[in-house]
Amino acid sequence: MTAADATTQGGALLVFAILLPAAGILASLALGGRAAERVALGSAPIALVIALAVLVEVWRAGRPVVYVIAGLSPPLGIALRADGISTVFLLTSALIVPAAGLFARAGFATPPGAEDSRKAFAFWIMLQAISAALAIIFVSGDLFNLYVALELLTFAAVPLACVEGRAETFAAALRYLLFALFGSIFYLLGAALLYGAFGTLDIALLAERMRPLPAVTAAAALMTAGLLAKTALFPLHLWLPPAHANAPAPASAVLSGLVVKGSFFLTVRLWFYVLPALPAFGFDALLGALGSGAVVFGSVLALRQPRLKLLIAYSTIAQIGYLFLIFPLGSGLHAWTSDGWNGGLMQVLAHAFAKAAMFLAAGLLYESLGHDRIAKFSGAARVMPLTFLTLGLGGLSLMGLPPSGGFAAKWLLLRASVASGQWLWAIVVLLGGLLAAGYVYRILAPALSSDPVALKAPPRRAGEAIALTLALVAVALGFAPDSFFQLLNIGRPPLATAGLP
Amino acid sequence: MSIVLDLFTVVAVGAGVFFFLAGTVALIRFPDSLSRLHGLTKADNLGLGLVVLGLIPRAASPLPALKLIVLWALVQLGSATIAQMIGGALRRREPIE
Amino acid sequence: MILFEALDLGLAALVLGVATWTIAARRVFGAVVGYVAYGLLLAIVWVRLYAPDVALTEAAIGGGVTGVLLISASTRLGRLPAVDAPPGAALKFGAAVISALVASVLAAAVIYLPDPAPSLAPEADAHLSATGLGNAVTAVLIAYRSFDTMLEKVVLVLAVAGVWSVAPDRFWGGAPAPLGRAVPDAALVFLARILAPVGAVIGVQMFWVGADEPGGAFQGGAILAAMWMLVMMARLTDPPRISSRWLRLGLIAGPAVFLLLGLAGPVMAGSFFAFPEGFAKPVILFIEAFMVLSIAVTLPLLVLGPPNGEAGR
Amino acid sequence: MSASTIAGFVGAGLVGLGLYALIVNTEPLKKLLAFNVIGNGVFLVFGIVARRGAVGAFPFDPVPQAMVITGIVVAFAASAFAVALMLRLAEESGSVSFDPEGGMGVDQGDEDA
Repeated sequence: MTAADATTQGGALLVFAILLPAAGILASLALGGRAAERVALGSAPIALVIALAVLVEVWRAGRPVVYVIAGLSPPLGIALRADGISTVFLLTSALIVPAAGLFARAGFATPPGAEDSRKAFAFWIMLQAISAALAIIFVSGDLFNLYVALELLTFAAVPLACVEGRAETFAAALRYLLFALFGSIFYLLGAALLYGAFGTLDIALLAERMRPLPAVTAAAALMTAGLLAKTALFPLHLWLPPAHANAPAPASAVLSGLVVKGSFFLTVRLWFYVLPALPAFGFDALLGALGSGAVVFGSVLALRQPRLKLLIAYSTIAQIGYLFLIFPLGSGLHAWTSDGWNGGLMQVLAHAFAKAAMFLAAGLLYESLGHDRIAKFSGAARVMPLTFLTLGLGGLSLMGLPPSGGFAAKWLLLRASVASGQWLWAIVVLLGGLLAAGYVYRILAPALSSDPVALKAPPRRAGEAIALTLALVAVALGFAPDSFFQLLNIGRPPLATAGLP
Repeated sequence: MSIVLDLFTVVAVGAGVFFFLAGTVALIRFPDSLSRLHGLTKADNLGLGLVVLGLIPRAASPLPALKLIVLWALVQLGSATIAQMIGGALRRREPIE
Repeated sequence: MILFEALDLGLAALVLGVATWTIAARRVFGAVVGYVAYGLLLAIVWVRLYAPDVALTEAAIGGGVTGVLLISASTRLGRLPAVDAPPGAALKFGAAVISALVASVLAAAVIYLPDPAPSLAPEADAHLSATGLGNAVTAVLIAYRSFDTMLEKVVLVLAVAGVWSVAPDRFWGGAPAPLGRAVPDAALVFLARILAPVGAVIGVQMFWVGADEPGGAFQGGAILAAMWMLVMMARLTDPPRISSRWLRLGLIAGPAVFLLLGLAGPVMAGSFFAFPEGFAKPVILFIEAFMVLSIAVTLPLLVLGPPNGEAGR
Repeated sequence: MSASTIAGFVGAGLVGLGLYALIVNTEPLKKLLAFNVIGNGVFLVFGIVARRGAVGAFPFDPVPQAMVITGIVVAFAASAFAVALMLRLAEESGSVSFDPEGGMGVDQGDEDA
């Protein structure tokens, strides 16, 4: 692992991936809302190019790209490392953030004549901050540096949840903030114990030095609890529905599609990269069980929501549940392990695109109908066919029907659970798909009727195109070639064994 | 010489601590806010002065000694102001901000 | 030694006692006042842990500035009715069990940390000469883990943007509400006139000596921030409008200079965020000077809150 | 018992106390105080780790201490943002509740949460 301590070719790209949005935040703050929009949208293509370049570099080298900051190797210094999952997630963020940004231009433009307005200032700065925080989360190799990134993510996500400035959004944001702060402080507590045990917070060094100690078990439990609260895994999900459902559509798309994945990504880093040598005492099964609970609970509540945005938010809780099946199904040294690993990660990607698309579609519906009450959607599909096509395609992925990324993910998870004889998870995957079919049907069925509809405003064509594109990406993920899965496995620790006895 | 200085420090700091203790007793035992304030500020100011006086001979060079004196002056300034403000607030019978 | 042990035990009991009192206090205002006292006690614990830099930070930010923030919040929130139902006995019992469990697991984990403990102290010291600094904590903050510190400064200015973002739309660009009452106490005005210049000197001095002794950009900046808040409380000056270009430049100066010099690292020293050999200390002090400025601007802005239209009334 | 062992108990105790208060209190400002108490406990654990890292002539390991300084500043920023949210919520609704569905008088739909 000491070879991982040297800067590799293309390592500087990782620094740029972080500093570009960070510099954007500072410039936007100095210049105000109108400039912030230009900076955010103008830097997005550059971020995309950087993400693609990192991906190419990792693919070509076949191993992680590393940058040692200030030339000072860990443990004293900080190293950035991008492996297969880093690159794929970086690219996902570089696609979804600008999509949400382009969609938001209509609602978050600075009024003519003004240089600055509150909503523009807040939205465009926070959007860039989410890019910055996620970039650090995906490529940093140091647990304390990742703590700073988690806080950056919190301070960006919570203001986005209440950018509309209504009382109920403040209440939702306050609850979100307290859960998020609880999450970060417990994560930090675990990091303190790990430093006390091993004298470093570098992920690669920790993995090398890892041995079972009381402090390590405590740290694992505390950090996991904190990260679960931030990921809104059942039963720590209470904050998510009001925060995601009351935010403006492009903010919801980013919050639901990307932000909760940031803390999930760290949970994966923790268990598969830092702690693989730790006997897990059934931790993986516990996480799988909580995930299963989330699938059932979230889906059932989604079935009962009267409002579309709330339904989508509860569906997020359910779909997050699937992610945690990666812990029982993606760990160990079995023939089925890589199916579980690939399935769990594919679920992250498919859900990110599908959910972002659906929240944007819900926003379009709200703009055109003036409400998002499902019961009053009758006939809307005839006047807004593209929007409902988006909801349908996104729903396809949530249900796990072919062809879609969701299908690929759930198929792989199913295969892993059958091959490993862990039937319970298979039942959960199937049941979740069935329930998802139920709530997607609830959205689409009334809309397909031929009742007359009065639109307040015709749907924005550009907005529809953006949402539909995201949904199509979610579908296209179902056709991911083998090389895509090879990429996901570059740099994956040889002993990715959260449950090894 | 050093024994005399040591003795001076012990006596002065000991007396200072005693006055701090007295001030705290005043804070707890006196019946109303104004007399509590009175007891606390009087005793603590004297206590701090004695502690600083006792510590000055321990300073290795003039600069730390000077810092001790500046510290004492700053605390005097702060506590005098705050006592004044608390007293004013009590007279107006307002909650203290 | 026994004396020190007794003192440590007494201090520990006092800290836990005041913390319990703070948490159990019925009135929010009382709880907040308890919290400020508790912050000062914690600073003493930090001194006992041989962490003077942390003690200064805890006293200035953890106790002082947080105290101003919470006290002014409690006077503005205190009169509102609480609407959420108090927790039932079952919830309280469950919470007590979970908290006790977490505390005991944590205590056990700390006690059974490996002996001898791992340490980066020798390594930090070995690299100290390259930075030209004498204070290893400052070296960690500004040199070894400069990337963390730069990002943390971005977090701070983002928090300011977050605070501003909750402002009512109609007040955007205006000034936050003044600190303190409309007609300040004459004694406070006197204090502000005398103390502010002295405090400003102390703040700058604390940053300057921070290169070699306890102190540094955070602590010095916090003292300057406190002086600005004192002057505002005495109404010698009012909070600035948030649209002010100068204010915004002051806000981002620290992280921006840090980021730019970090980017210049490959040219200066062959790697991002590296400092040129033999010339490290002036570069570090240059960055720190802007950080002091930004911290002195950021902390009061966080306390002041969003613009709310009260200014100038 | 050494100072760092005693501080270990204090740190663990503060985390426990704060966690209890965070769950049980309904007043937002008290929840925020509780969060700060947990934070102090966490920072103390870092402080103990730093003190245990004393080697030879070095009385402490500077790395965890630097992390605490970063942590204190971030915790303050979090508190400030939380206070701003509470004050605005109080202005908009006349009360401060964590329950986004209750007590607001705003039609939210009849969702379960």
